[in-house]
Amino acid sequence: MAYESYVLVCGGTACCSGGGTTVVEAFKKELEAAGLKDKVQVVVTGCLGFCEQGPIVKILPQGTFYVQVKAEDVKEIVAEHLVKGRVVQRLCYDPEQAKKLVAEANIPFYQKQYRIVLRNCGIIDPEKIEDYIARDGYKAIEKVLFEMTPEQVVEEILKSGLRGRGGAGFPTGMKWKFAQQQPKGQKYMVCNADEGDPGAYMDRSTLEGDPHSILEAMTIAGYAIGASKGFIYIRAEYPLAIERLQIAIKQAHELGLLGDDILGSGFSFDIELRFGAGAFVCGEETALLQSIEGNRGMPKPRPPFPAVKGLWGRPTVINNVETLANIPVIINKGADWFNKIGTATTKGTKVFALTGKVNNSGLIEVPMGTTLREIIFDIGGGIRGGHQFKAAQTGGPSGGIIPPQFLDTPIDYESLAKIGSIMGSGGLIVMDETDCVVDIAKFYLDFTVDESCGKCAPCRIGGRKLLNYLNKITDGRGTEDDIKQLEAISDAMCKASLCGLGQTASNPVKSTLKYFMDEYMEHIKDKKCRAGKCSKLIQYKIDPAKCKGCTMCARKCPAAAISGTVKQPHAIDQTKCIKCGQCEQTCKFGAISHG
Amino acid sequence: MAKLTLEDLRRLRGEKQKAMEMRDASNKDVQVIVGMGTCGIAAGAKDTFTALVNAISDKGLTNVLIRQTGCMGLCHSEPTVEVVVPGMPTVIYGNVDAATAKDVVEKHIVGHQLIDDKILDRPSIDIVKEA
Amino acid sequence: MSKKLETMTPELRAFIEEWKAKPGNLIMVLHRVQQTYGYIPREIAIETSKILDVPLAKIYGVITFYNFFRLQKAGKYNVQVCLGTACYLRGGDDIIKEFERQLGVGLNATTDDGMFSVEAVRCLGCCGLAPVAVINGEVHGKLSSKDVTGIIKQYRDRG
Amino acid sequence: METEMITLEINGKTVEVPKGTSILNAAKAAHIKIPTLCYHPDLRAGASCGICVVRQLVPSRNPADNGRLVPSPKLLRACCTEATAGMHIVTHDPDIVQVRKTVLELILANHPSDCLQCPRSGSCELQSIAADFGIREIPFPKEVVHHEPDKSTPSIVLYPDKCIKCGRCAEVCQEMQNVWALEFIGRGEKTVMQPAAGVPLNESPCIKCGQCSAHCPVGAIYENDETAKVWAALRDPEKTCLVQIAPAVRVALGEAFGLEPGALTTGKIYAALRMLGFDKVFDTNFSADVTIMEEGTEFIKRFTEGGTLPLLTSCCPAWTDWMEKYAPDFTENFSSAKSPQQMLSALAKSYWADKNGVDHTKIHVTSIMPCTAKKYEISRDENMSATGTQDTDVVLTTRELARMIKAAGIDFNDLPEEKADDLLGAYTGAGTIFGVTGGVMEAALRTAYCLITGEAQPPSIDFKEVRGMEGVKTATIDIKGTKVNIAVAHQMGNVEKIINEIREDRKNGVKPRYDFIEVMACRGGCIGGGGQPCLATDAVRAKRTAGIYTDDEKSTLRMSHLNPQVQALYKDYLDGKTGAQGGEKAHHLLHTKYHKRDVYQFKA
Repeated sequence: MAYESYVLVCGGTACCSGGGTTVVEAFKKELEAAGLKDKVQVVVTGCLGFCEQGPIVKILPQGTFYVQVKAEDVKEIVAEHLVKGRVVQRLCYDPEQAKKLVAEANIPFYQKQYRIVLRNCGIIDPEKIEDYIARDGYKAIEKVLFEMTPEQVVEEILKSGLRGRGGAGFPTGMKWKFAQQQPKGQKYMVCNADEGDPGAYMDRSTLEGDPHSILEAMTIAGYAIGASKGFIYIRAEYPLAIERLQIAIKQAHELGLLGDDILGSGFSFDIELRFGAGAFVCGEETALLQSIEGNRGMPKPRPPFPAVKGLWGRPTVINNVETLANIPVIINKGADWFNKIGTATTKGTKVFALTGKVNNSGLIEVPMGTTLREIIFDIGGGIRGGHQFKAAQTGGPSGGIIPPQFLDTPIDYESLAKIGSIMGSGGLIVMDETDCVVDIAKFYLDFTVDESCGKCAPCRIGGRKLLNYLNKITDGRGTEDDIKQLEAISDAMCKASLCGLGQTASNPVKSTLKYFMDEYMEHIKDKKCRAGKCSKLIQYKIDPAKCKGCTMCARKCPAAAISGTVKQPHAIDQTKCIKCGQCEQTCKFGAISHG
Repeated sequence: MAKLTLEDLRRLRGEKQKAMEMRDASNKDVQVIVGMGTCGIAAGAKDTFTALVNAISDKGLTNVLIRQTGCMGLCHSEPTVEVVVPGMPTVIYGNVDAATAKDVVEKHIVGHQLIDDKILDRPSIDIVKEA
Repeated sequence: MSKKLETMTPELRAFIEEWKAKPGNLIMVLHRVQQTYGYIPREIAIETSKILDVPLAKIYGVITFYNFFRLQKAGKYNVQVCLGTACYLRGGDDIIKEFERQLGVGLNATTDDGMFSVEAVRCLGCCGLAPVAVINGEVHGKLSSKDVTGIIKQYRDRG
Repeated sequence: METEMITLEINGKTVEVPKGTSILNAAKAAHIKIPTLCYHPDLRAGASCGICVVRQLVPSRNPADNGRLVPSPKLLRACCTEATAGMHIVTHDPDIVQVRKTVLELILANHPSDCLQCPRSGSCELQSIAADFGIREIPFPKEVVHHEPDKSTPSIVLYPDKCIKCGRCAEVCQEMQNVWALEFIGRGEKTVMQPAAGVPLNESPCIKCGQCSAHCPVGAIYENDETAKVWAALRDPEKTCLVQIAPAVRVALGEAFGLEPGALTTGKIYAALRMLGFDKVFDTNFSADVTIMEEGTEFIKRFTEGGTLPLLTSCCPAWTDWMEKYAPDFTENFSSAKSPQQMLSALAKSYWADKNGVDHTKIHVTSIMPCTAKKYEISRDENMSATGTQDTDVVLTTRELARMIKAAGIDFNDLPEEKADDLLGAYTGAGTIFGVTGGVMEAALRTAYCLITGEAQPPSIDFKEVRGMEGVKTATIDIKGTKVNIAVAHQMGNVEKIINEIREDRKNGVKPRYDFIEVMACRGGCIGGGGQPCLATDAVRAKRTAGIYTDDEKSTLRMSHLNPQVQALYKDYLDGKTGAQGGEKAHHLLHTKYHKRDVYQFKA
């Protein structure tokens, strides 16, 4: 026995609170009444990722998508759709907007995501080259090798408007062009897979899910710039990605898609893996090259740029995984196709690792120009546990913290820069009101201090000083003068550091100072952390009106900081309190709170 | 395998495409696809995989193909399993632990019923298939 | 306590010989050394320096630059606690502190019985499971400080 | 080939410089001084301190600006950025000055700032730049990480607390000297400059050349100060205190007293040493002449009778140490003649002691050297105690002597010129040129020519082919039809090339392409020694070199074998024979042996 249709009702937190449960009940009742109980199965699903429009109902196998469904709409859906097979237009997501979106970027109206980079992830078996080939894999290589000159390839990438996804967004085609214009001879193509941002794993997933796309892209790049050798510099912490890349390289070799005389075209290209060894700074181009050469990953001054003088002094193009994953698609579908996706200045899509205090953490890919609100609330399903959105952080340790007033900023390189953050590699961390911005700035500084190569004084010493000031502030010893010093050091680090890591290390401090100065001042003046995160600033207080004088808290307190007589309101001696929170947990009357 | 010429590659692609479409359209085979990226494995995808294999052999099913794939991005609900059964909509289940894996075989593949609370949506359309 | 000196395994020697001619081989070779011994013993570093004709100072400069390489043997069970942003936000540093407290060792140190070592690592990429700890490749996700006792016991029992 | 010139604008002024010039040097050409801290002209620009940042003006990207020049948001490091044609650079504006000042304050906040006790006080580059910027207080809390100083070698001290991580020492040690004793160990703020594997310096490949200490901008690496030992000896009424000064000291010591580099102060130094309380003042140049007698006859013997060739000079203890560690296959090639320092000390405690009836155990010999490795040499093996006790008691570097003279209140610049004492004090021009690269070779050639041909003097006493700053100089010298192939190398990093050439000849079973090789470990020879006044550059080295050649030219005798005191020594004491000629006494006092040493000498 099989059902003819299935009604999927979103069971995500947002949808449930919006009445999802009553909708389910209503369906069951109406289907019973219509005699369809055995023909239609009603299923509650996990979040379908469009919580703004919840409760959401999806009818399979047609895939019809109804939004903002209320219990009273159910009767109509059953009668019209399930009995007569007619779509209930008024419950479909805004048809006008849907049409527009479809026309612009071919996005099915109910889905915010659009997957170019991740096109094969979760679809093909990454260990089977045939799966990749079946999905237009190595088709771009065919086209490039047999129908295009290297100049035409570079031209196509330039025309597509693709920009480097690793950080600053330098046009990929320009990079290729510089390297192409260098005199002939040994050149190198390097894939930067040393994804090191804490909280970012886009590249790892891409390599694990679709390794051949990177091999194909590197070969195309090699052809375009005149390189016969490629290196993938990958984090040693990514064993699965390494394994799958090794399999992929072997398979491509066996089929002659890598190596000498690829497909009989006369073009030869080979790829070797080189492992990182746990140094974030090696994400910086010049440091990465040092590391491939077997040295300490200390950045070098630029110019000369790697495209002119890179690996072993030869012209070298370095692109990151996400950038490269776009290449075969651009070649197959054309620059014009790609160019239509995204914003005026930033084309294509962006993959984000959406994490933090969001319901649906995960890997997402959206067209450039999507707003933070859409990402966090529609795709991410909103904030966990009914908390309030406080800020989002992009760009990892080099990025900034974005306050709620910029939720509707469309994401592209320029607009993020304008609000004091950067696109970065794609970590997108969501914070709620229980997160303290000073603490977050501290977290990132701690990271950069640990990861600074130590070569250059502004970064090595400046970072440590920033961190110390932040520690001082979160410990309740901060002064207003500290803010001045934070600003002075940030400015000097940004201007006098040699590499990107040092130049951007102060961004988390700068952006939090800019948007959350009031919280800094609270820490400094009122010795208060509103998020309750900075443990040294927490004050436990007993509300005398609620305290029954049961003495439980006083007995539990390990520091003997609570005193009071039986049946009389107790009090906490703040000088003795060690902020362990035992009293608050113990109190049965809710008389103890912290802030 | 021998090295391919351009013609070989095109032929191979054609054959494989057909094979893949057959799997999708003609509904001859049941397919179970397990997300085996790092996050999936970290969340227990290997146990899920084993449980699926066991349940399928327990039921004596011979028409089921189990294969792996990479991360589809639904990290909050790993491990994820996609199930393709003829005559039923293709769905993705999330949070598929060993017990759910058994359900997938017994209820979905054998019983042709979707499993409550576990269904997720593929996050976007497929640009490769799109014209 | 006198330390047992390691000798270079034939496999490792073959690997180094194979990589000898490739430019930029040092880091790949050190990875293999660490894979073989669990750390980079001094005597092996010296031997490597001779085979590759690379100054020992350069080898140590590289080893001490990269977090991944260790100069001391890790515990039988190496507890790696993720301190990526997602894990941090969800209490990763509390997990580290709890491991340190219960095992009585600091970061990057090994317990006296050689059973455990604790390490803070950068994002492991399982942010959906935050906070996460990995012990000899086994992932423990969605941890809270309360889980630590049980986890330690689980490995202690394995011996 | 003509160098291509480019023009650019610095602070609005047009400057024309050769292509490839850094912004820093282009600014210098325009009489603008961009402050630097980590930069040293000897070395590849390290770009580590961030003080030399400058701003580039670039055409605005905003169409409304109509291509107007606007400041680029990122600053460039002037030390390592090549000036390019049409560039517009601003080297100083209030913002740049503030950034530099903040960076400097950050560096100072991690520095002990104990200038009063610092060996580099007065020659410290950090001190001087802090003064230039008028830093009166440091706004940031002071945090100095303490490390135990490494005093394991007799030559130099590593004191990481003061290190600013400019990396000059490692660059010198690795690139200039090819020694690889020092490296950046650790990462980030935990970085320290030290040897590998946690060993102290004396177990590392360190050859004690001291170039790290001469290049360190601060007091993080300095000579092991042994002036206290000398003061103690001078205070001891039982001791007869003898002193010798090396050739290169006389052209550099004056720098510590405000004189130009190269100023020849031999007579003043003799006077100062007597004022300090030394009983007799000798000159290492004397024993340099002896060295030529010993090494020269050794060479002639090997060359004419078929001994191991090439002969390698052995005057430089850093080179000796390097050879024993990195090229032990050359121990047989080494001249067994001791260095001039060791010859003089051995002769002082034997020859001079005998002639003056002084008990040699009551003699204290101090030698004043441009070199830190000399401090190591005096106890490097038992041959350094040929007289039964250690022949040289203490070695002071030029820098230490300067401090003693200052401490003694001696008005150095006003001193009258005095003469050295008898028996071990006279020298020829050939002895003095031991202080520069090529000098030992030239001195040897002058004497060898005469000894081989029996003529009074070579056609030209100046062998210009061995002079100059080229890293390796080679020549074929025609001694009346006999062709001698020679090579001269200075700065350790240049030596391996010659060594490998000889190894290749050996492998091919052919006659080695050189017969005689001179090596000095430091750039320019001893005048650029690791114990000389700090902050030497090629410009300073050139002046010191000129000073040495002046000393040679104004000498009446310019060939070692003509030195009357040398002749007296052989006649009266050494039975008229050099070591090579079978003189037993000469062999015992003036020769030594070499051994293979491990590159790392792990104790554990």
